Amino acid sequence: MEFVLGHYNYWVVIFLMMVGFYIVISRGNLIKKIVGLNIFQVSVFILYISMSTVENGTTPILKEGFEVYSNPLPHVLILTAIVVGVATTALALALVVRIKEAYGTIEEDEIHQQDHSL
Amino acid sequence: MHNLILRVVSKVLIPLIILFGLYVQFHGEFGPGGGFQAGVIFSAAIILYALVFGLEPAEKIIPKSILHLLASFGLVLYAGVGFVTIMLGGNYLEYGLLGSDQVSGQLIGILLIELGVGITVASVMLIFFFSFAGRGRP
Amino acid sequence: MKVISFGVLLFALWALLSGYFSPLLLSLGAISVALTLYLANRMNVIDHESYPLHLYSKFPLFFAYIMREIVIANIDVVKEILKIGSKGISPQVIKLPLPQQTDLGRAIYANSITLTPGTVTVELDKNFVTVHALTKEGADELLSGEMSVMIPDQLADK
Amino acid sequence: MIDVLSWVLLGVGGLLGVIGGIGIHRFPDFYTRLHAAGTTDTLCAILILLGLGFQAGLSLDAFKLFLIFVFLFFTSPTASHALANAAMHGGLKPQLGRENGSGKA
Amino acid sequence: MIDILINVTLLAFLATTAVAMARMTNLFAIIMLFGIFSLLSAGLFVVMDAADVAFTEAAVGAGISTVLMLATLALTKDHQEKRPLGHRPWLPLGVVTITGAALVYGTMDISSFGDPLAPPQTHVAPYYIEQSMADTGVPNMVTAVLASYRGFDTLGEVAVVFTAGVAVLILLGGRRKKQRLEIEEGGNRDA
Amino acid sequence: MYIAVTIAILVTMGLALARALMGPTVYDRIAAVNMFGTKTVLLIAVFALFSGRTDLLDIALVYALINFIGVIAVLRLVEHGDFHSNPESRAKQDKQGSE
Repeated sequence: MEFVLGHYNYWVVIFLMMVGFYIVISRGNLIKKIVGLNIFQVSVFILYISMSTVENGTTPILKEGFEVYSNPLPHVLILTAIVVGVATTALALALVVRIKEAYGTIEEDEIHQQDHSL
Repeated sequence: MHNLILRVVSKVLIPLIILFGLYVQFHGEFGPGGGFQAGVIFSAAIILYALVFGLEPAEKIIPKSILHLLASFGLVLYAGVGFVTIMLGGNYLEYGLLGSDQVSGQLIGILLIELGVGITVASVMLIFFFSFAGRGRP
Repeated sequence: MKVISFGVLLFALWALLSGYFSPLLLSLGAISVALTLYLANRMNVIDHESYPLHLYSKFPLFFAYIMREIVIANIDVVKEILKIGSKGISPQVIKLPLPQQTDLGRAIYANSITLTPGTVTVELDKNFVTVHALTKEGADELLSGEMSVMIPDQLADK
Repeated sequence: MIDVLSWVLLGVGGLLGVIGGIGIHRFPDFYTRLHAAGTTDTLCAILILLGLGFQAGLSLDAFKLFLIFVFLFFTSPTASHALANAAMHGGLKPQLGRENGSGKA
Repeated sequence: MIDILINVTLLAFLATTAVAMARMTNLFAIIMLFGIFSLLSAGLFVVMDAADVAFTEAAVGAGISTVLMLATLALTKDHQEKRPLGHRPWLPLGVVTITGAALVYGTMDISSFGDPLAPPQTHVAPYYIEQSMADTGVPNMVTAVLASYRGFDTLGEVAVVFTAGVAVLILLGGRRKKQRLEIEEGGNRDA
Repeated sequence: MYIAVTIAILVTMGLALARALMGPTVYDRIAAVNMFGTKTVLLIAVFALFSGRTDLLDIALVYALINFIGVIAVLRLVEHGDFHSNPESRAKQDKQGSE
């Protein structure tokens, strides 16, 4: 029981990761692939933050009356990763827009078909 | 979104959002917040304006050339703080030299680089929005 | 004048949000307020519509009234939701005249209608407001025009 | 005394939220659901924030709660209205009861 | 007690939303659910004491990310995902299951959630927690680490954001060429 | 008591999430998302006061704000199909502009 309570968090994170992974490898629609990548990304964030949590700890901002703080380092890494993540997502979406303009579709297999027929 | 209620409510909200964004920017040292968050909130205010009043008026508030300039200015500000500390005889980004003592120098340094981060993030987010929304305009 | 009073308001907001009163943060606050005012001016969002300071005397009364209405109407909606084996609600769409003179008055009226449970403003134009009501009683109450009288509405004396 | 009052407010607010949640499942069409979602929401938020405000006492935290309240007070009906408006323009017809007072102006 | 409760419920919501997103084909609904997904994870970060992260995720995930995805949808005008004809769900499902099983096996060695003696908690973190106030005079340790101890790292991240902005400008900034597009689209129908 | 309120909010969130997943119309989903967001704001506010970390209230504020902007963006797309057309344009077609 204690083992489950101590680890359920990681298992849900792995489940989420795998859902994202599944969307990326099994679906052909490029927008959906990006959504899948984002799910994967968010689940990695949750994994990092789970590791930073300390029992009975609080937010790492000094305040009177609190002594145990959670680990600030993963917070910093993830904080910047989120903003970088949105920047890369925007780049990927821009590429999708250009692909649509060039191929007229955002379905992966249709794009492949066109490439072969050329 | 031509509708009147939305216009009146947005008029009330937008200045509050901008002020709140700036509050988050400058209180990153004391509470949750900082340049990354503030930049995003600030750009959200302008995105709301664009959604309610139209894209063209929103693009007039911050002209494109200035927006592009600001995006690089933030990064230059950040990197520049590092060079200033080198000029003062220390290492790159050694904030302690900026003030009279270690702690006050750190405060100035952190304030400046957070400002750089905020400016870059806000302008890049707006560049994203304007590029996507403006694409396909006749 | 309008801009100055608005600026004072924003600065008060900053001080209350911040809770730190060191000279550094207060001067940063002043800079922030100035920047906000500049941008708001560029956006053209400061006018008597968005910050109706000239109506301040009417707001407390209106606020009390709307709160009471919200509570009363909520009880109705809760009853409607919980009615077991209900004979079915009878939603209505009604059109109401808009006596308000200003856009602000119209917007407040429309929002008050939405805020009171059981009625949602669907459409708002110059002279009429279209409302979707959950029950016939709610619709009838609006038709009586009781709420319309309470709306603070006054042309700004420029 | 204040403590009891604040707990009562919180309790009623929470209950109201749940009832609103049930409402969005029991009502037959979009417009009626909007009543359940948009409007019980408002009072629920008001009560809970007021209850928390009593807990916080007269402080800067209470001011922040008040600010959240103002925000919701402005945005919640606006969002509801914008939704109803968009749905009406999108061609979604409301289900009407037996006696429809449409056109009565 | 209360945090575990919120934690478990939010994780369950997250899992439900993720599965629903995988099963849906209406891209519009998927993007809206992605907004919920982001907001939920922000709520989770609040409960796990990561205030700054929650702040960023709430502002970025539901705001900018969703708006950008919606804008892409508006530009590509494909609101429905097409399932490929020769769709074999079993191969990817198998890959995912095996990878997931391997990862779950890996968690056996992770120290349990919230353990104050776990390796991440005993390395540099105590130094940051104890010394950041004396070193930098900043009560928010996250800002102290972000801006001061790891200033180089953050400089790099800002450069990445800036580069992404430049890249998007290059890709989407110019006016699109109408004629060429129509020829391309005409060509598609023949293909 | 905090626990009771938290449970009530979580239940409501679950109900709203179910509505968002089921649809049936796009508008139902948007309304559910909006409600879900409001409830999360309340959840964070309750948690902030409960744990004594009142700095978390800032997050609730941002949350309320972003939720609103998200809903408006979705509605804008549903109504116009893009983000660049003039918001007045539809008003003129329907002859209900409000000068």
